[in-house]
Amino acid sequence: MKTLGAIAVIITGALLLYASEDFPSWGDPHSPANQYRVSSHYVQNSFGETSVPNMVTAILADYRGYDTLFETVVIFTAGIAIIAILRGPIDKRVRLRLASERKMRETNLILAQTSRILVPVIQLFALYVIAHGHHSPGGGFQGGVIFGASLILLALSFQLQTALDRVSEKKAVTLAAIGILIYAGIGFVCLLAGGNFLDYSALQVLMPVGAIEARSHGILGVEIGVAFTVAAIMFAIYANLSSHGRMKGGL
Amino acid sequence: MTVTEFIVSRLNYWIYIILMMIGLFAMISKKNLIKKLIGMSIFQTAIILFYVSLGVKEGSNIPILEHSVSHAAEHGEIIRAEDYANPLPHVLMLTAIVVGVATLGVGLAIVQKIHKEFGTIEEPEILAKIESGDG
Amino acid sequence: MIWQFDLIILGLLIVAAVLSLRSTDLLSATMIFGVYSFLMCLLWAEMAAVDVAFTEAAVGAGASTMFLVSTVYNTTRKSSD
Amino acid sequence: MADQYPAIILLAPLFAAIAVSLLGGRWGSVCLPIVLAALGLSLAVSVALLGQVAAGGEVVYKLGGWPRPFGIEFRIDPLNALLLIVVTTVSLLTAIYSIRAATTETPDKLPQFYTLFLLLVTGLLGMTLTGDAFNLYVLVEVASLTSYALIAMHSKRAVLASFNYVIMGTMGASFYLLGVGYLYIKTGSLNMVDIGEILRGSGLYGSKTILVALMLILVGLWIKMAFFPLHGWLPNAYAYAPSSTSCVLAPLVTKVTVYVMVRMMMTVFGPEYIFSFLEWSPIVVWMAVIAIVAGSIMALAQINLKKMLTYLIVAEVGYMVGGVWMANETAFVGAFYHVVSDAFMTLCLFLAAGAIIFQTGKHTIPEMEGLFRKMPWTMVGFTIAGLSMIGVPPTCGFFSKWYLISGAMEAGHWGYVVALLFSSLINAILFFRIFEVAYFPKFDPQEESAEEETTGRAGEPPATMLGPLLITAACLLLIGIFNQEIVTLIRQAVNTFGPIGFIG
Repeated sequence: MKTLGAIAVIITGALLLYASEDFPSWGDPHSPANQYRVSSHYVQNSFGETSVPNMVTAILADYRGYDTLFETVVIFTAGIAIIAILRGPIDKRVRLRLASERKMRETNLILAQTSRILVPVIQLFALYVIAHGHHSPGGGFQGGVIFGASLILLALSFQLQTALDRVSEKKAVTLAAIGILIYAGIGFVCLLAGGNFLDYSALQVLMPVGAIEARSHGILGVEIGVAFTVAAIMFAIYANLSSHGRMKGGL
Repeated sequence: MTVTEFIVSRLNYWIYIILMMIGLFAMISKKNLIKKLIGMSIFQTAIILFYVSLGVKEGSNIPILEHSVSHAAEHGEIIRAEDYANPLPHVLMLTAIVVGVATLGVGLAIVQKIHKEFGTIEEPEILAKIESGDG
Repeated sequence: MIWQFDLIILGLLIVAAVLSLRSTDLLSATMIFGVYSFLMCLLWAEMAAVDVAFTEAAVGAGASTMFLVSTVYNTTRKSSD
Repeated sequence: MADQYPAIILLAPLFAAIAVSLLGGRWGSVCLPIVLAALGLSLAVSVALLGQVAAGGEVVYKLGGWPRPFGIEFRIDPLNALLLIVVTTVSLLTAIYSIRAATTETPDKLPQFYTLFLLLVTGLLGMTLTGDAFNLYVLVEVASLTSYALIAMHSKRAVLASFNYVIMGTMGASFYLLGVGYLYIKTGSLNMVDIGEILRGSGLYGSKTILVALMLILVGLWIKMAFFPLHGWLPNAYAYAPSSTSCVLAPLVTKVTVYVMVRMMMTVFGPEYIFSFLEWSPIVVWMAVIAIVAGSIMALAQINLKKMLTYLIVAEVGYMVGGVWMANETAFVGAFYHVVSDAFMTLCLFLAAGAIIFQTGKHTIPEMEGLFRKMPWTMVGFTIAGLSMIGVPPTCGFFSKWYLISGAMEAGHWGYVVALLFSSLINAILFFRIFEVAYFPKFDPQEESAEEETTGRAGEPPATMLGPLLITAACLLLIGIFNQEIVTLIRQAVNTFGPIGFIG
């Protein structure tokens, strides 16, 4: 395998080096990628067309919102996939061993107190990141991961069960499905309101705002959907991977 | 163009190729399954590095409008494309990062199941177990 | 966009990638991989890709390292290569 | 509503997947009706869409209402309208088949199985529909992640196969992504039509970056479609997967990827660049010849039934790649007609193999003795599929080979003609070997009585398995009989490719 790998690497590397000779130099504002009408249209008009100052959010959730829908679906798929792969019938021996493991693990006092204070702050910050994605870096995805991380922190500093008591695996999958439902549902409402799928400007018939503001609100709506899915699935993946799919024990 | 300028204009592309080749080599030739997955992640992040590098503009700002600018834009001020980094590669790479972590998660779940079934995560040992009829 | 800074991070990235793949202890390989992700995130922040850097910080250095640690915990720490 | 058809085709399975994962945990019995209803709706709308496209030409659907280079769009021409019908039909038939198969193979994970199944179909439909190069990557990953999981859910051996698939599949998708990046750095656009126009318009044909972009995209897609030297992941992954999974993966994934390659070649790079400027056609056709021969020979070496079928897929991929790269219209028509017919042939073979394994628990060819007597209808379906693989006239396999061979003769590529005939010969040997074993049991009364005892469930499989099998077998005949209509549709699409069309 070593020689095969070396050959593949050398051939590919040589090809890529050969092509890189032809590239525009790094940081050139007039390279085709930076100058062509697609990119400059986004920079110049995204605020005017969606009223979102963060161009990345505007493109992510509106111009290329269909991509982001499937990005969310990818995360959801990964969650379901991991549950499907790791879940197996638990035989009797394992169940007995788990029962003996169940007696309370020693919880470190400093860890417990610190995370007791930290977790709500992290969650608040996550909500801020989700809601403030229009004006600053962040958005549904980043906020969702941070929210998921707060649950993971809870599971790490206490026990997996402590976190699962708050969000069980079934609840996590339900929340994740609801997240996609929010996203695709907003898109579908646009379709029913007379626009194309994910054309948020069609939402103006349902809201007392103009087409541009409707786009801005639509973006916020789908970001919330993304956050639901990502937060729930990040935690579900951690819970499954750390406990080998048994939802007991954990790290 | 001086030598330094030439190097700076190419450096990112070279480094991304090196990183990508490190990842590709690990994916093909490492025997440990977790190592293969780490190699896979390096491979993917190298591609993300390439995309981000191609959106850089000399002397540009982050692609978020400041309050004063967006206010001026409402009054018909034109936003210059050269002032802001190209936001499109950033959007694409957000998606790619997510896909990367999803693939990594599924890969790790499969590794755990392999460990449960075969008791090892070294590829030659697994193949030996399958050969000997244990698989 | 200070190229000297860029150069240092790029150099460290290669070092981190190689070390992570060469370490025979999977837990330290995972940790070095976390460092690699963090350096990547620094690089992107420096290249004005703030959203990407934010995501990489949360996902690459945070979540995927956590997933790797969980898997190492549930399988084995030793690696033959 | 008619202008929303493309969105509905995709949304039906997506919403159904959400519904199954929300409701499946509590009421397991609602899964199946939802799956069938969603796929049925998709199929009906696909048929309506094909009618629209055949009558009015290309349909463009702008997602989010954004015009061409700024937003993402669906582009539906006769080729992918046809493929949409194939994908929805195959998945619907497999869903019916899985009523019994899935409940025995993965009984405790049914909601997860159906969620992943629907998401896989969504991914494949999205790959077929989309007109955006980056969006294609996302949907390829949706389809791949679901396939990894569906394969890994099953037996011990399947898990390792699935891991190799993860590594190879990610490599392929990443190469594709990098290729799209190379196109982007030179053109600044992601929309396929737009990239094509820029490449033609601004004299980028000589660019090294575009050349390497083409190579990267082709290698990425070839890994995904298991084109011969890069086929390593396929045989084990499909052979050890549960039958309800392999029945949907084997017919669809490779064919949809072949279609993606066609779209990349024709819409993005353009026939002018690929066939006239680069002149790679002979090289790739020779690679296809090697793929056909190697796939057939490896199939000959197998005694495991499903594994043999997987190597036949490798050979069939060679047919299609060779036909597409032959650079003439007849061969292209043959290749795409083969995409349609091969999807059904593979489905029919895998359904039959799954039914045989389900009923008898036997995996190898020598163990198939006397099956004609025990499961006559199953074997009728298997025989029709086998004859179609060999290329016997009333079936669709004959017509696709006919077009491929006459195209190759027009192009003067005799190596491909010989490879095709050789592969047909091997198929004949393979399938007649099976027919012989299955039709004439060994003349040994002692062994036969022993056979009767060991066979647990003899007889025909349940109606939900036999029904799809026979419908598929009927489809093979129908596609063969109505070949003129399908070919007309394909020709209609071919006429829209580029200003010069094909040389040759």
